[in-house]
Amino acid sequence: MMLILSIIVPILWGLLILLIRDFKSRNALLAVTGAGLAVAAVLGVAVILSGDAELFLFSFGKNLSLYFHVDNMGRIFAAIVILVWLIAGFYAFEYMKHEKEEKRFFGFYVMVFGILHGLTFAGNMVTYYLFYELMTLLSVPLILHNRSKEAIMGGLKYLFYSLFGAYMVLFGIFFLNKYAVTMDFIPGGTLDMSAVLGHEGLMLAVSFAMIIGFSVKAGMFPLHAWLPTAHPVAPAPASAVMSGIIVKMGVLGVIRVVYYIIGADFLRGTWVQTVWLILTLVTVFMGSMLAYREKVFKKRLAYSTVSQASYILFGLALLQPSGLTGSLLHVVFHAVIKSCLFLSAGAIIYKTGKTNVDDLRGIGKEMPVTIWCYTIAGAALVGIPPLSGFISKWHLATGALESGLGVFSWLGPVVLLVSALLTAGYLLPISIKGFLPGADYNYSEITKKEPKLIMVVPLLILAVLTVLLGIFPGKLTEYISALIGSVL
Amino acid sequence: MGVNLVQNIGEAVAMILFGIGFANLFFQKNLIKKIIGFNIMDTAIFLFLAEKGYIAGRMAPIVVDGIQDVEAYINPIPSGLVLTGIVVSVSVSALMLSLTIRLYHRYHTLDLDEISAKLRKEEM
Amino acid sequence: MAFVQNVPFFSIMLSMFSGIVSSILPGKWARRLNTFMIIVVAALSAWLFAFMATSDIGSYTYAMGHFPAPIGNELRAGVLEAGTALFFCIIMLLSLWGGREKQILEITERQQNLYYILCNLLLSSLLALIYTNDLFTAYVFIEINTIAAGGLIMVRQNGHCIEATIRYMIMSLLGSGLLLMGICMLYDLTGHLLMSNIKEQVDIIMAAGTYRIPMLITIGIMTVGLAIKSALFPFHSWVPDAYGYSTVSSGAILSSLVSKGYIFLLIKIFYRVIGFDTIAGSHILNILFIFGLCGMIFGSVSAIGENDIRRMIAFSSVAQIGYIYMGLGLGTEMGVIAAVFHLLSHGATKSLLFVSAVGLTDASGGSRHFTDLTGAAFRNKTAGVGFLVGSFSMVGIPVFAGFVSKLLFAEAAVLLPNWKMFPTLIVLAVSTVLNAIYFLKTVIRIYTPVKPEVLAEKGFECKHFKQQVLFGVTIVLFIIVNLILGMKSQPIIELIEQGLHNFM
Amino acid sequence: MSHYWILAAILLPIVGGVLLYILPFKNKKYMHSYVELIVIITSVITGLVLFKGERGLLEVVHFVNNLSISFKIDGMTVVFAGLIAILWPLATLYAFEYMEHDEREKSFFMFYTMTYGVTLGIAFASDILTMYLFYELLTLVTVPLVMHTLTREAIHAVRKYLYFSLGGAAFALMAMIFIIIYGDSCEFILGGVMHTAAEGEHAPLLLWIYLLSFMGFGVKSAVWPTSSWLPQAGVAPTPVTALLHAVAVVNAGAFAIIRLTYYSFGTDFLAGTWVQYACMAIAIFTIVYGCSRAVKESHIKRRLAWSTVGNLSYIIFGATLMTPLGLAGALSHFVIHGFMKITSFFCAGAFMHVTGKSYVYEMDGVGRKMKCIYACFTVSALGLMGVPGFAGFISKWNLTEAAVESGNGLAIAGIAALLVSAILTAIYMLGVVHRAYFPKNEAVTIENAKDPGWKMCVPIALCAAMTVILGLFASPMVEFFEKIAFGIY
Repeated sequence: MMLILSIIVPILWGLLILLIRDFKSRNALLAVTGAGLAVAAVLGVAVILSGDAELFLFSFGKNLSLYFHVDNMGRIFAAIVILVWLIAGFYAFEYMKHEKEEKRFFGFYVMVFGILHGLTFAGNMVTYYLFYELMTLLSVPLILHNRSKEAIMGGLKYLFYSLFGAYMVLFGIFFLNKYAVTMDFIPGGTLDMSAVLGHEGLMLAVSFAMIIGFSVKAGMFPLHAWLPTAHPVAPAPASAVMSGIIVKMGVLGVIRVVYYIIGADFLRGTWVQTVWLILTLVTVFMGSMLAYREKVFKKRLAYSTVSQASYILFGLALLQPSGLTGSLLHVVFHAVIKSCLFLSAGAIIYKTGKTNVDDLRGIGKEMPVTIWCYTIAGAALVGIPPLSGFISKWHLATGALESGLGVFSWLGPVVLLVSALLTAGYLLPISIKGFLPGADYNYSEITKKEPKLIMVVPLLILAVLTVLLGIFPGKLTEYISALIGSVL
Repeated sequence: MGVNLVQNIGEAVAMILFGIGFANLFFQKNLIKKIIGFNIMDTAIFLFLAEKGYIAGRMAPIVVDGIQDVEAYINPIPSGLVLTGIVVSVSVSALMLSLTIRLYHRYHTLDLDEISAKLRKEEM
Repeated sequence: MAFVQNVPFFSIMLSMFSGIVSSILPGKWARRLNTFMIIVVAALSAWLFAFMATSDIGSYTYAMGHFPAPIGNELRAGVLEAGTALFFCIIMLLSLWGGREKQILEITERQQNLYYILCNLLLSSLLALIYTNDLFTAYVFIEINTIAAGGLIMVRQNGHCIEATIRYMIMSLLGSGLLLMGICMLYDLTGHLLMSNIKEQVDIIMAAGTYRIPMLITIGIMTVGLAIKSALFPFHSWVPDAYGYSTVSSGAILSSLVSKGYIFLLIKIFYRVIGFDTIAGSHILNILFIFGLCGMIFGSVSAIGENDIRRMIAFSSVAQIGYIYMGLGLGTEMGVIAAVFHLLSHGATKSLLFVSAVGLTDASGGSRHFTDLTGAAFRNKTAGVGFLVGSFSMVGIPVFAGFVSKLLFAEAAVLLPNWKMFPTLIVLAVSTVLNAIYFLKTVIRIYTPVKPEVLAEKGFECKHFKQQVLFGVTIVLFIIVNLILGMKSQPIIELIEQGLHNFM
Repeated sequence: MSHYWILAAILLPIVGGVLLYILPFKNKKYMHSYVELIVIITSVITGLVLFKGERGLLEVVHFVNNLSISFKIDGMTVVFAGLIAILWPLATLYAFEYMEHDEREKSFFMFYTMTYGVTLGIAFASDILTMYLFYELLTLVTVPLVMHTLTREAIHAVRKYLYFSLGGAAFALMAMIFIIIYGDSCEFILGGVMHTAAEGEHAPLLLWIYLLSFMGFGVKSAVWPTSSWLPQAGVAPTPVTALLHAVAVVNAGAFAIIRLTYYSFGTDFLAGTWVQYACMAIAIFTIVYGCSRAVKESHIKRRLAWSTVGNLSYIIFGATLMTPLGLAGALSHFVIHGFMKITSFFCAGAFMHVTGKSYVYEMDGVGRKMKCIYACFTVSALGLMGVPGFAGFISKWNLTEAAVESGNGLAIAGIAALLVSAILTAIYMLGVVHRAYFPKNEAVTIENAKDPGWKMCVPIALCAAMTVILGLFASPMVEFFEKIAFGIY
């Protein structure tokens, strides 16, 4: 019951916001939105805490049913969804002030919250696919919010890339319908081996299609191009949740397909794994490289997301416990870190209107808190111990080394390392120049531009989380390891 | 071959004439020449028929001197056919000629293609 | 011998004598006599037809005068002959009725009776072609037919018509010359002129295996001669002018009856003189087949390019004649049945088209060009409906006659054991498309409404049913004939089959 | 109920249409109520006949040999007749408002009503000749509708439509002949009617003939390479495009192909032969081709028409799988596409009717003004894309399930094509939705845009509702289709 409410209530709430013709004042809108977000979050948390609930909602055709099942994997994702969504939401209260048509933004924002609940709690492939599509469709308005030409192009690009990915997935689902015993998510996979017998090649191709399909959302090469287009044009809170959450839903999709439907055993050692590994490593390197060369701040962060998301995928592709642990940790950490980064970028744009990296000299003097948060998050992403990013990368690297995949067991860590250096190279100079603009900087012009508390607090929360998770990763890691035990 | 040709010289000539007539009727542009061609063609057929009906050394099938023996006369049917044919041929020739005259009065030419061209011009 | 068996003789004589009598009557009375005569002949034929269809004698020969074969002249009648005679009478009557108004306008008072003389002669010669059992008689009546038909074209005395007549005459004479030559050679080979006797001799000759080449040449000459006369492609150059410019009744009669008479004779020659197996074994049929196919395509293509509705219909006739020859050329009985049925259905349809086309052109200020015909079907609704039905029949919409013949052709083709099947089917389909293109283009055109002010400017008038009762009735009757052929085809086909069997 | 009522259902609209032309009506209102009455009565009769009628053969006219005009009711009939019986009254209602300013409204409704009867004739036809007859009639009776506007463009379009359709039918006729000759009867019997002997001896020939007829009937359902008439015919008034060129006429083509494949030639005979692959390849190509052309097209109705081209080939693709499941999938798309596409066409028509504009790039921001219309349009767009929860997903699901199940190699390419087309559909449909709801800042929104009257909104809303309902509660329908396909019904 709680489960269905956690999905339906935000959707209806969002719809309500959209349908109400006029709010008396902006505060009324914010109040309604805030209440919606809060209710949704409470419901979500309640579901997370209330044990392994199952819910068969209804069937709209043979083998086509809406079925929800709360499991540990879903819980992790649900937790970060709730966290990031709330924080970014409250941040948006202030940020969206300078945008028009806020009502629409918040309406969709609340709706997508509900959809995300549905995604994380989905119990079978069809349900997952349904909510995945809805997420794509409903998140588009968030991106093209300001309706500039670029924004619309960015939104459409996002839409069509995502749909393309979704249809690749659908292609797979069509076949799973025949070759899987059930499409419910069961750790270890549900392939009907007797049916697959003789069709292994087909099944591998299908798996590959599904992996690629979901990876589109996670920005894996060669279908990563939507990220750098869509992110810069979207409002900052939207960029934050895109990178923090929506990209992760692609990852969740891959996890569900690989570990819960097809089964890691089926893929291990096949060409699918090889190609997948190659693609992820290429993406990791290429993403960082492009980020390094990018001058537009948010675009740089977007490329960074491309690269980091593929860290996660790389871990998944290893099909090996340590790698998977690393991936899941990185899911959490990256969600927090990247949201933090984007929100700080948003704060900068909000206050100064500067979008180019080169213009940000001395920004640290103007907005010290923001840039500190940025710096901490950045350092975490680079993987500087004891910040959180280090933990996940460590696991990933160990996973690669332990995997026994020949060339990948050493190439993987090397690429990760190089990419980490590049990450440092593209993230930290902003902090350095921001705080130490150099001798020729005109200090007299500095004005305090720190944004309002409602924007700064989310940044601070996220930054603190980054640190805390890095210092006390024990509980989380344990939780994840326990979960992985059942999957692999 | 040669013997056959000599024996059937009449038929051969008829065929050649038929060809000449046919070609004239078909290819000549001048209407009068066409009609002449037609007549040659028909005549050739009559020649052929007459040749077929003729039996050497016998008389035309007109009862003369009371001789009623079939052996005495040539085959009468082709002759009858020729007569009928001539009637038809004459009437058709007459019709054609009258048409030709009319056309000539109107267009002052006997060339059929020219007449067509003039007609087309009239229509414009 | 039952009295009814005299009908063939009576009907030929009746029409011939009424022609002669007409020469002394004024135009009006000649017309009445003509109508009366046709109705009587039709009634007689119907009587004979009913008799033949119900009795089991199949067919009989009728000796003219008292001379027995092989010297005497013979007629022969069976169910197919009687039926065809009846059909020809009906179509002729309807064509004359439908075109009467126009014909009165187009032909001078003085020549009115001439027109009906020619009509009567034409009918008598057609009947003779249908019934005769004697090849030379056939030739004579072919010539009469030619002259009468030429007269029908020429009677509207403008340049086009005279030119068309002379072209028609030239082609006809070429054809009849060849036919006569063929008859003579056949006589030379067999020594007979009566069909049944020739058949016996031909069988003997064929069995003996002698005179192969002369036989082939003879068959060839005769076939080509009749093909030329019935305007088979590529001998159709006279068709558009002759059908297109003569007065409408003439055009309708020429295209739906005269050419059909020759084809009927040709079928008779095939069956009764040479023997169908012999024919089917020679390559003559293949030639007919190929020219038939070419005609189907070429006629339609020319019709598409045509800008004059009458000439378009005329070109369509070329295509339809192609169908018939294609059917004959298939060389199977099914093919011939289809050809005979098409002979009927095309006869009924084409005359309807000619007649209603005139109604349309009259409602468009006499202009025959497509641009002026826009919306004509609203100005003369009866003619519009007539044209619509005719077009549908031509295109092959079920329920109408054309569909059945198309169906029969295709069935015949499918059952073929040889290479001809695919060309037939494909050309049939392609020609259907082409038919659809030019007929329905016209239908759309005539059913496209025009603004009243444009009409007023051009001075086109509307014609209501009341102003043209005879015309209207004719169109309705034509449509009924068409529907009967289309919907009650089963008995008709059975009768054709029976008739063809009697030929042997 | 006696099965003579079938005749009543077919003839009532035809006669009613003719009467409409003859009867003098005092004002438009009377005429409208008359038309709607006729259509509704016909629908009611049809419904009663379908579900209560006797399952006998009704022979009306007997032609040559075993050819006759006769009717019967079987599963396919129920699907087709049922579909149009639901849609026709709605479309007519819509047409009242759409055609309100038209001078020649009367002749429009005359033919519009007549078409109903003719389409029912196709649905009820029990043998190939009857179907062919009504098939031809359908072509002819819709001609005045397509050329209703009488513009040069319309006349050009109508000619093309005519020539294509009749030409196609001519080829299909050839196949008919073969069925007459090599079949035990001309009736439609699930599993085919071919002689076993004929199948053996003449198999190569019959396969060619099947291809010929497939292409022939395919013309109406706009199979490549004869698909270009459909977008051109979009010049017709929207009620025509919506009902006829998205549902009735084009579905008649698909219907004929299904009849031919499953009920005349028989799938046992065709399955696994080269001709199956050829036809399937054509269908697959058309799916992608139609959708790509739709993406390129900026005239809204033409865009939807190209989309129809693609979607119809979904049906054809299902049919060419030549398995019962394939047939069931084809039928579900047959029905579902009808509802979805009519909705989108109706919406496009409403936009054109209200604003007088017709290009996608003129739609900036109208979604905010014509709320009802564009909400429905969005629903249909999502349906066409195949978003789960909307009807389009169900049919896609069934089709692909059948394709996977068939184990046919080419069918996998078909699935891929389906998905490619889905993404293309997303591009051309969501492109419209986007523009309507999220115009670019600088774009100018048409001022006078507003929701049209109830006569338009109600049919649109109902059809859109059907899209959702069928998407959520499709199971009974799909089970029914499977029954039909397995010959149980």
